[in-house]
Amino acid sequence: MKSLMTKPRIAVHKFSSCDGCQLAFLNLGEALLQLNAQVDILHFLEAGMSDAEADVDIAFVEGSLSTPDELDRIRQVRAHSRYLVTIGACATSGGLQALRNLDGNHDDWRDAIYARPEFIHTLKHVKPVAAEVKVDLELWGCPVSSAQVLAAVRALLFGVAPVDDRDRVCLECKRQQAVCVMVTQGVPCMGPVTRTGCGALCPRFGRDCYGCYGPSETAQTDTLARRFAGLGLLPDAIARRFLLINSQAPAFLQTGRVFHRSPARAQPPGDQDD
Amino acid sequence: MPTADYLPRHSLSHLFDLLQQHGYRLVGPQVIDGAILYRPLTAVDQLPSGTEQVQQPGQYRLIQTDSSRRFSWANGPQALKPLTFTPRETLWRSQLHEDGSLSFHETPEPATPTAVIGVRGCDLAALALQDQHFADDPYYRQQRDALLLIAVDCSHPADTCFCASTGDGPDAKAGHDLALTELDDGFLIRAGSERGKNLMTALPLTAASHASHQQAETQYRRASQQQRQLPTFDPAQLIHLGGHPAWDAVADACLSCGNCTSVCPSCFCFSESEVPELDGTASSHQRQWDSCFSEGHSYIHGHRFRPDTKGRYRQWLTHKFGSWVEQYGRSGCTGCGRCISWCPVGIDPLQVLAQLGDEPPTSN
Amino acid sequence: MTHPALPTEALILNRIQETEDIFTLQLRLTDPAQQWRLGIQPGQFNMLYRFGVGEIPISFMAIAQDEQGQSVLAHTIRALGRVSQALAALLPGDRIGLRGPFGNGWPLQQAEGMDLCVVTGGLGCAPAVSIIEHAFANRALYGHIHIIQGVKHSADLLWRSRYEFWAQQPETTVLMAADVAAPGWPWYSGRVTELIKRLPLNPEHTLVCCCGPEPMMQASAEQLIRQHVPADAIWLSMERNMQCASGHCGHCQFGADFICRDGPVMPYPRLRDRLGLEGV
Amino acid sequence: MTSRRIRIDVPALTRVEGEGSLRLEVRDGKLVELGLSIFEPPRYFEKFLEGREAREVVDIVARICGICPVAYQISALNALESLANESAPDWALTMRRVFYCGEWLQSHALHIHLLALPDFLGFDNAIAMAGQHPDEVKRGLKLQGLGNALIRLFGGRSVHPVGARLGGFHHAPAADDVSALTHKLKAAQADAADLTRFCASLPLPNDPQDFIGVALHHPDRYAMECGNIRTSTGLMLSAAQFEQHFHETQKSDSTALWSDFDGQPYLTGPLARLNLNHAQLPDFLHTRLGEIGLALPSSNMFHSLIARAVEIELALHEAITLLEGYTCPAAPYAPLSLQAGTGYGMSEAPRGLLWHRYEIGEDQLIKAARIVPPTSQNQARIEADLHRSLTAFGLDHDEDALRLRAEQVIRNYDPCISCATHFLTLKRVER
Ligand SMILES: Cc1cc2nc3c(=O)[nH]c(=O)nc-3n(C[C@H](O)[C@H](O)[C@H](O)COP(=O)(O)OP(=O)(O)OC[C@H]3O[C@@H](n4cnc5c(N)ncnc54)[C@H](O)[C@@H]3O)c2cc1C
Ligand code: SF4
Ligand code: SF4
Ligand code: SF4
Repeated sequence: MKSLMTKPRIAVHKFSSCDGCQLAFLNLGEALLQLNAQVDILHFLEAGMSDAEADVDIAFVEGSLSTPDELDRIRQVRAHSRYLVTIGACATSGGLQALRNLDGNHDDWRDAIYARPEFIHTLKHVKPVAAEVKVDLELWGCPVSSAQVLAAVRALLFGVAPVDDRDRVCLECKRQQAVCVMVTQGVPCMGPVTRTGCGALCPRFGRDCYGCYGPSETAQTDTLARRFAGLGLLPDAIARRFLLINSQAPAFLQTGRVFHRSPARAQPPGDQDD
Repeated sequence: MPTADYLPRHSLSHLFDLLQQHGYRLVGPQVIDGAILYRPLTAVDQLPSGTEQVQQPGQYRLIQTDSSRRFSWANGPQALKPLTFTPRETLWRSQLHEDGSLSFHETPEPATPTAVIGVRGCDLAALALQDQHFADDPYYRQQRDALLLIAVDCSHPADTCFCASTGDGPDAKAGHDLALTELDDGFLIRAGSERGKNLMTALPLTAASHASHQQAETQYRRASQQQRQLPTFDPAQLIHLGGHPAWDAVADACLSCGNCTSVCPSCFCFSESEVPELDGTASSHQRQWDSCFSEGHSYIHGHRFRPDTKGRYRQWLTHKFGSWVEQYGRSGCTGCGRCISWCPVGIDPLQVLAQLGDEPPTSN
Repeated sequence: MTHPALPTEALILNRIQETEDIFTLQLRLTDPAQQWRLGIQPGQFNMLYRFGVGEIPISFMAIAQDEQGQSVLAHTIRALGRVSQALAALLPGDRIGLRGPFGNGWPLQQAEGMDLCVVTGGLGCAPAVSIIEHAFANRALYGHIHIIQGVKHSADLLWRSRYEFWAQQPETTVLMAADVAAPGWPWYSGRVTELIKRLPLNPEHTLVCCCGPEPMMQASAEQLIRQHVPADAIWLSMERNMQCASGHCGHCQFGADFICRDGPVMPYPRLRDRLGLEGV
Repeated sequence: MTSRRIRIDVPALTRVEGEGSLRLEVRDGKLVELGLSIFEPPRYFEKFLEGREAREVVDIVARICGICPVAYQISALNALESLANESAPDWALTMRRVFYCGEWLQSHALHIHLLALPDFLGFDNAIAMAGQHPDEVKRGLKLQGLGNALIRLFGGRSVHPVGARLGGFHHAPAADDVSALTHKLKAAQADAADLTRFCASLPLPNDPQDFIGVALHHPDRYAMECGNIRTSTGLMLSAAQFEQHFHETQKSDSTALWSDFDGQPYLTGPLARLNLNHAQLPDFLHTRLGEIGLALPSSNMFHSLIARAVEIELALHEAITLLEGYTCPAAPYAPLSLQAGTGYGMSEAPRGLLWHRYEIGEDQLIKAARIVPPTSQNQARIEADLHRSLTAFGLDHDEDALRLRAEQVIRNYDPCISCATHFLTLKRVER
């Protein structure tokens, strides 16, 4: 994109989400004031700015599309923004709530929960933003970190596309000198197929990565699933690893589906004891 | 006059004190998060005690025994590499001034003199390889020149070790300042440099008994009997075996996760990146460990030379065991076995090498 | 002490748009103490740094003198990705960082007294143009000059006027090929190797400089050898990902060679049995 | 008074977490319509928890709310661990309180500075406010930052932290990190005291009203990470008894469920807590209450702001005290095994009572889950308050003044609408 000569105008929009990714801004501390010196924030409800219709240079979108109304709204956002950035798993891959897509359970779930389901207008399938409008940049993570968001803003201020780091968590895990939990504890870590961005938080905390940053480049998900089977995981448990926060990301969905709701006794393909 | 070459176990702390008196920061093995890690320490009792280990392809477990030995394990996930080739560091900073001019600044952080205790023979050999590779790299040199190395001969190699067959272990052969052989009740000690000799003179040493020397000898012989061995192959030919079915088999098993390259004490790849400040007036140019298993490694705009795991695994293996010989006069592997243990799926490159040597390649 | 790993500041004197996405930056180093960096040979390259964005390897194009007699360095760049596009956005008066020179250039010494054959494919032309310019600037040192340029599509041809100008020089042959040619393309349509066949080569006395995609370079080299050019008189300019340009980062390895340090210009025999291997 | 009609439509409330809107209509000096509606789309967490493993619950429920993930994690752990053979180690239980202090600190500081204060100082938002009140804003951001740092110490990151697990924590912080942070917490105590004084000095509306307060109570300490329910009507209830008295219904114009206590609206959150548990505050805070002249229990809803400031001081004090003399434990967790059955658990999220119930099957998977978050509990109270406050304020005020007052009233509850609707009862309500 061309260099942004004047102070760029930005908006932060929320769709179906937990608000956690917006906190990447609100948790900035004094850097929030610095950011404000670099950009004009026109719309950001939680921070108190309300002008959803304003034309902006960069729109950050949190949350997935889960109601008919949200489909309309995202088109509006697109129409008013030059550069649209999704922040977080919800906006980028549907997020946790997209688990309802798996078995087409939406209607049952709604009717079970609401006394008056007729007032509930939700879509059967949760969609990531890119399923509906063109997205210029995706920031993965549940939640995205302040560092990711600031790096994206900074790059756009320089008039260049932000770097899309698709390395896997394992690489960062070793850079951080964390001890591999899969090798020392035999726990099923998603690090080998998950992209970095978090700084390998989970392994540094002695636990398995659960894939909250979505698939890495060339994610060898089938190979990893076979490894999980070798560690003793039953098919459904393997499916649960892949079908969690980024269940709709194709690399995770594809492998997850192979094991999802398969009879517990069915043996997964591949080696059992390596 | 018999040489004074024996340090009783309880006098190990004298060595620690001596090093600290000489202004060294101490770094040594410690049990952390279920593995042996080299971390700063100040006292002997922070060292492992009676810790042994089981290493298998894709598996690493510590075992606690009653022994009072401090070095009865083979190795941990990292050798000396992080101490000299920092996983992530800033190379230089640039500043954009009001008038539009740019200036560049080094970010020198003077290295603290550091004594590393418990270094293995295989790791010294790997360090020598990195010394060659990074000979004219100022960032590496600065850290490297600050090291004092105190090796300990390996008495308990793991099942994944094959240093005897590469000729780099189990004892410390070269590159150390001091080397210890741990025995039941103390250490045989020898110097590998002038600095080491000088330190030795300040230690409360006695002459080791004949029995001690015999114990060391037996121990050495036992440690040298390793199950795993580097198979024979022609390094110059590896790169030409592209059509061999072994690559497909290993590509199917491999995660492309890069752990083998990260734990390898000789792997040196890094990528560079730019980290600008939010206000856009200053920026840091950094480098961080990279791996030939990553997509970016073989990327040029619009093309990747190694788009898949097969190509990446081949790059790794043919470089480490093949082209390395041409580059640095020997193979890049010093037999530490880390890539076998720390591979999450337990791939053993020696097996792949053996397959490549065994079966005739199909044509490429 | 500042070491060579640290960039130095360069001022953009001029920016020339060559084609839609190719531009040339003319640069002057602002620090007189850094002038040693201008001892650069055709075929070598610099790392150009855009503040806050990153560095990329760019071949050296030419050095000229401005009116004040100061050295002006030219780099021709195609805007493709992050850094090259960011460089494309710069204007005269802007500053960039520069590290270099790196690598080995064309074997100028060995070429003296010989015919020169410059074979380029696609966008491989920038490093090759530098040697052609050099040869014309030192015309007496070389015999016949053969220039062969192949492009994918006739519209990709860069510096058409320059080629036309060279074609009119004495002792010079210019042949062009486009895989796909638009109507009105006065030259050949087809492969570069076909053009090589037509060259009136004096094989014993020719030095070949070849630059372009690897399959094209390989095919050209084999064709030249068939026409009795000695393999060690054929030089290729190689390309791989580069981060440090000083032979440390490992990205540019091609078999045992680090392209940034042992190349980018290398003799064909050194490369012969590795070119064309998948994934190398 | 002239006959006039005002319609106020705030289609998207700002400075609240999540999405809600307000409609009110005044005709001839009477409030003829008032609707606080919530259009946060349901995400059906309770349903997709079914079939997941018990150990996954902490990572899932954190994502219900980015502002108070710790509360979700701890309430869930309390519920699940009630089915365990043994309890988590003392070290872990203590550190959970510290972890929780981090969340109170960050959430309260965020609410006071970024959401509430602009109302009282006359700004649209905190960034605009920072121009004229830079010190107050920076002080707030610093306290918020410390809260986040405390969460990071135990969880790696402040949003959806990864450290909590069944039986304790995955990882114990290093003693050096603990002492470094404790140092900073101590240094911030004076700031926190100033903040309380500052909040007390604001011209808060004085608007006493009757309400039922509900909060957890713990015999030994100001309840936060665990306790039993205490109501201002004098009831004491365990988590398992919650559903006997608290019921949820669905409002027709809203995706949110409203909760009542035996048919009555009630208040949960900082003011309810302070009213019910102030006797357990440390001495220095009693002194502070005297200094600022806050008499408890208070029936002025706007004192919620001061209650948050007081709880910031409390959280700092608690964290510092509990981290004093910290040493790394031998193991940061006990490997617990859970029995099949139904577990109940609660804790005091920054916004109030957060109640969870899980049914675990023989296969160790979740069979059913129910979660009742604070905002749905405060919903009825907010509407009742709006009615009262606006009438008391004077419906003849102009539109802007009415809207501001209405928004102040709503923000005062710090409604976290994102979670308000994530939690839905499984029971069908009578039509
Ligand atoms: C020795 C050498 C000489 C070159 N000379 C020229 C020249 O004179 N003119 C010209 O236009 N181009 C030249 N190139 C190619 C040029 O370096 C790439 O086009 C450029 O790096 C693309 O960077 P980018 O950031 O714009 O692209 P992106 O696609 O965004 O690339 C991202 C990063 O990958 C790396 N990278 C991508 N492509 C290449 C590549 N081809 N070579 C090395 N690293 C790469 C860089 O670090 C780059 O910043 C040369 C390359 C080499 C190796
Ligand atoms: S991606 Fe995760 S953190 Fe972000 S809004 Fe969605 S649930 Fe919250
Ligand atoms: S702990 Fe996980 S992320 Fe780290 S190296 Fe092991 S498998 Fe990879
Ligand atoms: S390690 Fe994995 S689950 Fe943990 S924070 Fe990082 S990406 Fe998310």
